[in-house]
Amino acid sequence: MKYSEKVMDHFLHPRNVGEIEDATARGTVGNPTCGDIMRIDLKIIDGIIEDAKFMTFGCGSAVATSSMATEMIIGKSVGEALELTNKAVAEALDGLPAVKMHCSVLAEQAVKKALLQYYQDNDLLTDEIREKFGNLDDDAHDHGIDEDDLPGLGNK
Amino acid sequence: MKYSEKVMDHFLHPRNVGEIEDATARGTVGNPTCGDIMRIDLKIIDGIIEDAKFMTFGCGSAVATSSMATEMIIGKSVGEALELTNKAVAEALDGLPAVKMHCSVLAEQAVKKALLQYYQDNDLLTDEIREKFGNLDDDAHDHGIDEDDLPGLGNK
Amino acid sequence: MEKKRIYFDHAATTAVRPEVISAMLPIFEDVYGNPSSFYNEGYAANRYIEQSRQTVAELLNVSPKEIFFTSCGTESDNWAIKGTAFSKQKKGKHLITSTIEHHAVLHSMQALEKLGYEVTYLEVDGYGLVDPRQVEEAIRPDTILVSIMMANNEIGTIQPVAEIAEICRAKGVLFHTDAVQALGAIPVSPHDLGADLMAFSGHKFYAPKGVGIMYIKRGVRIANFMDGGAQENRRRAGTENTPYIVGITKALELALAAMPEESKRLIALRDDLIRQLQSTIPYTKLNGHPVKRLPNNINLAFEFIEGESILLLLNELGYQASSGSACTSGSLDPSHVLLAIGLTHEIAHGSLRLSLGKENTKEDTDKLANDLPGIIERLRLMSPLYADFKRGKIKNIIPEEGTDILKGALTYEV
Amino acid sequence: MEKKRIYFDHAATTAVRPEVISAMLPIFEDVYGNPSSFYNEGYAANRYIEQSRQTVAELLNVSPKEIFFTSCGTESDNWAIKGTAFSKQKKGKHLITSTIEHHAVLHSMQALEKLGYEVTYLEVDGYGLVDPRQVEEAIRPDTILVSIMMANNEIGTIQPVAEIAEICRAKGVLFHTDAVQALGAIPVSPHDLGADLMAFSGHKFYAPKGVGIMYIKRGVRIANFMDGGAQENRRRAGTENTPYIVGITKALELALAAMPEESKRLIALRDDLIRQLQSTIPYTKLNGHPVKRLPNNINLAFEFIEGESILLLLNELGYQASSGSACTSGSLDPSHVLLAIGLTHEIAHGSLRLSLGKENTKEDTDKLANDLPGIIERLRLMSPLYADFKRGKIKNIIPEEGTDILKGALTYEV
Ligand SMILES: Cc1ncc(COP(=O)(O)O)c(C=O)c1O
Ligand SMILES: Cc1ncc(COP(=O)(O)O)c(C=O)c1O
Repeated sequence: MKYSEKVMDHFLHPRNVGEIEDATARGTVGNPTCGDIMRIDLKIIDGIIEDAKFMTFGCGSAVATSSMATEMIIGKSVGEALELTNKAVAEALDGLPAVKMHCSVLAEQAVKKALLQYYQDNDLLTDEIREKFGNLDDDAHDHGIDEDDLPGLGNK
Repeated sequence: MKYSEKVMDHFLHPRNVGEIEDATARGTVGNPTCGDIMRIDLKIIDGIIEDAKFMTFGCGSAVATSSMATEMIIGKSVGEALELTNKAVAEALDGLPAVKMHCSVLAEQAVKKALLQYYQDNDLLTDEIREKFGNLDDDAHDHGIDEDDLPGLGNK
Repeated sequence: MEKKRIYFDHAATTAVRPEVISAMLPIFEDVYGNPSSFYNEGYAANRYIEQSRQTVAELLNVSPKEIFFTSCGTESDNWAIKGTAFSKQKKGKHLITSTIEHHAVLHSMQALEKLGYEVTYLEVDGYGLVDPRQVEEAIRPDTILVSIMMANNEIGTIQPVAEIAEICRAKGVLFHTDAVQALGAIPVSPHDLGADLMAFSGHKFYAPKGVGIMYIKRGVRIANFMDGGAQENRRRAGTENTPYIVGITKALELALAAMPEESKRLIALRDDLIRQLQSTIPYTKLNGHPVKRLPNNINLAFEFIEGESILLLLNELGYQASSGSACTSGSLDPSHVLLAIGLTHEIAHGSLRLSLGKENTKEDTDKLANDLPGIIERLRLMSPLYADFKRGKIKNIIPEEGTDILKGALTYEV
Repeated sequence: MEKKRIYFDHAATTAVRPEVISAMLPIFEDVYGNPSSFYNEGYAANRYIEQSRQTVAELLNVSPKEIFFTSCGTESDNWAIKGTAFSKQKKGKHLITSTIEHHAVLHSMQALEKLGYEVTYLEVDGYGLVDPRQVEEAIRPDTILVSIMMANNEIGTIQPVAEIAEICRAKGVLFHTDAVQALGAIPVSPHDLGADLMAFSGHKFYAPKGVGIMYIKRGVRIANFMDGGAQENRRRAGTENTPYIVGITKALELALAAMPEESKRLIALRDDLIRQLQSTIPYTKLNGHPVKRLPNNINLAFEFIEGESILLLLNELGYQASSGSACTSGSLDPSHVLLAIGLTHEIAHGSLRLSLGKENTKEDTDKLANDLPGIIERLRLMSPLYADFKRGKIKNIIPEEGTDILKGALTYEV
């Protein structure tokens, strides 16, 4: 399995690694059992994401998607960030292998989870906005791919 | 499958091919259904095999064993010829592949069948001698080999 | 004894093309990584495999997802048959095939019979043709698979597989065709054909022995045959044989590019040689169909003599060929295919298969046309059957002028 | 980026030795005849195959009649298991294996379960060892096969197979052992071992991928797996892959000749590298047995990080290795072997296998010992688990000073 150059670039030189000491909001998703956990810290000032940092336990694309996701939301308004989709993250990375699409889902969800905290803390959650968060607590690991499309690794 | 040089020599240059016009005795064994028929003609004078000729429909070793068998009995007395064994024929040819041993059995039986005619025609069949002919009419095609030892030809 | 050797056994196997060896060599030397891995060497191997799959798919006009690399034609046949049997047993345990299939099919069927499956073996006509109507009649509610080969390896007869596939589709039964002899020789288009499963083998078209291809139509789900690792999209386990996969692909590319011209050339050579031999050698029968026939296949029965002897004498003169006489295999029965088209044992024993290939020329076939009559004559003069025939003690089965079909032939009484 | 690349993935596959390529090349070029035929070219092919069989038999100290060439280790395992199952079903339908077998064994067993067979999967201890007494207890009157691997491919643990074979013999049950990782690495003697069936694969000892060997003890009769032609003494069909048969034989000769010295050398390298890494990288566990271990196998779990990331960073520095993290395979589960020895999912995900081979030197392992701590540190500094651990929010599972066994380890609560 081979990653795009963009993925490798973001894996080897991840942008915005770390934690934000005085983060406005934090979103942690994933599960160590599944082999990936992503945590995204946001520094939000006046509804604008001034800074974002991530920490990731996971594979190459987990790191790359979290790195890309932080890049994509820094400087955006929370409303704009809420529109971030996993597809957009994957596309920004010039695509991901089918079996790795779930990583982009995780990245989207980590961002959303942090945003959810911000919306809740600031009492901004309208019904309309609540919908945009979808069901964050559902299995973030529904790989959502056609079994038929799975190349696989043999354990040898 | 490969034959010994002796087998190939007797196949390519068979000794004593043909029929004897005024044969004293003739033995035909085998079955076209099985893919081999051997016929051996003997010219016997005063109990001595003055001449022997064969005709064979069959594989390389069928030809070689009949050729060798005629060679081995020419000049011998009928009593001596009666002692001819398939093993002796095979050994004289430096061996046969396991799946081809039945050809040597056929050669022995063709000789015996001709001799049987001679003994019968000349009223020489004692009980002791009758035994030497064994059961000539039994399936001359009992290959008598361990299935385990059969290399085989795929039809491709 | 350094004569030029002439190879007429292409239906058995072919020599690996130099271009194929050249394509494989660098892979042996450099692309040794595990294709399923996380390092450059593994990616490289994987890329070679997926590019090969893509190329094969394009050549066969199918999707790469329908192409699986196997270890040989035999494996592909086993997979198609046993994989279907094991996955569809809830629907039923009845399979249909013909009496002239390759042993890879027939013995797979027999293995299933031992496990409680039931198999109908359809008979063929004198040319070796399966009648599609008989397929239709044989299909039952519990039938799970029909397996009829595309072209026969011994007599070259090409079956009406598209018609049979159509019937199977209408009845909702999976259709497998052993196309090992067809690929590279005649046009093969899985989608046009409408087959669900197809078996191919590399060494019939100048790839190495030990690599095959399996076509499985998208959506068709059969049990795996080679269980283990997740290779080949989880459907065929075993570490990938990258060099051979590259090799079979290269060989297929070259074979299909050459086919339009080459098949015309071979058909001309074939028909010319058949005509020459039938006109110079009396009591000779052409086995198989005169027209619905692989371009490279000649199969002749010469009355009164036995096949192995012909092969040995041919070998002495530098020819390589094969025969349907199988006395050597420990069984007394000659080829099941020759018996199935109605030959008696003794005639079947006297058969010779000449299968032509890319390096054969008119010079080769003319040389054989010149040499073979003497070989046949020599063996006939040694044959007690021929002596009895000459003496009028038995009747011939094949007419003196030759024939391409025999019906109700009698067996000699000796 | 033209660094020297260092290959540490020999347990996955090895590069074909130049001597093996040289032995195979002339066969590709010249020995193309059908080994089952009646002409010189075919005899030649057949002679190569039978000489290879003879050589392999001598090297393993068995009879040539006990040696069969197959298309890979996976095929040999499938044959042993399914062949036994299908031929012994009158006796029973119960098989015994362990939870740490290769998928070639496990998935064959699962395929049988779908067909109504019953399989007992024996658990292993923290080192990956099967307890022979548990084998004995698991055998029932309807047990037809016990299959326990000789050495594990992931953690290198060497099983007490002779003892297990002895128990099986006493109970009249066939014993198969997957010796794919063992052959060429540790002494393998089928007769001393008392196994009935053994599977081997060429590409683990510098032969090509796509050729294997099956040992079947004289007198042991199991159903064929690859049904078809009469090749391999009628027990394994498919046109013989002469070049690879010659290749695997040459490779085995060379591997066994080198083994006494080479295994000492590798054990020294292995233990030195393990010691170095465990002393420089905290929270590191050695997976597998410290002593009952393949000479070339190192398997380490690094807490708080994930395996694929380690591989990718290693690849950047020119190393090739593998991991027990299988998130990539579409399943969320890490290696079944690592879970079977009691690792939690998160620890198993952080494992790295380094498998050494003939071209590795002390320089290579020292270079890695120098590079790896930085890689692990870099990933830990990116890991939210490590951050939480540092902050005291979660406890470590592996002790700081490292360990080779873990029992009842807890899973983090995040
Ligand atoms: C223990 C074990 N068994 C079986 C196999 C399968 O061998 P192959 O890849 O030749 O099919 C392997 C290697 O992949 C292995 O390590
Ligand atoms: C029609 C047919 N099917 C199957 C096979 C088996 O192919 P392989 O030898 O590659 O296993 C052959 C050739 O041997 C064949 O001619």
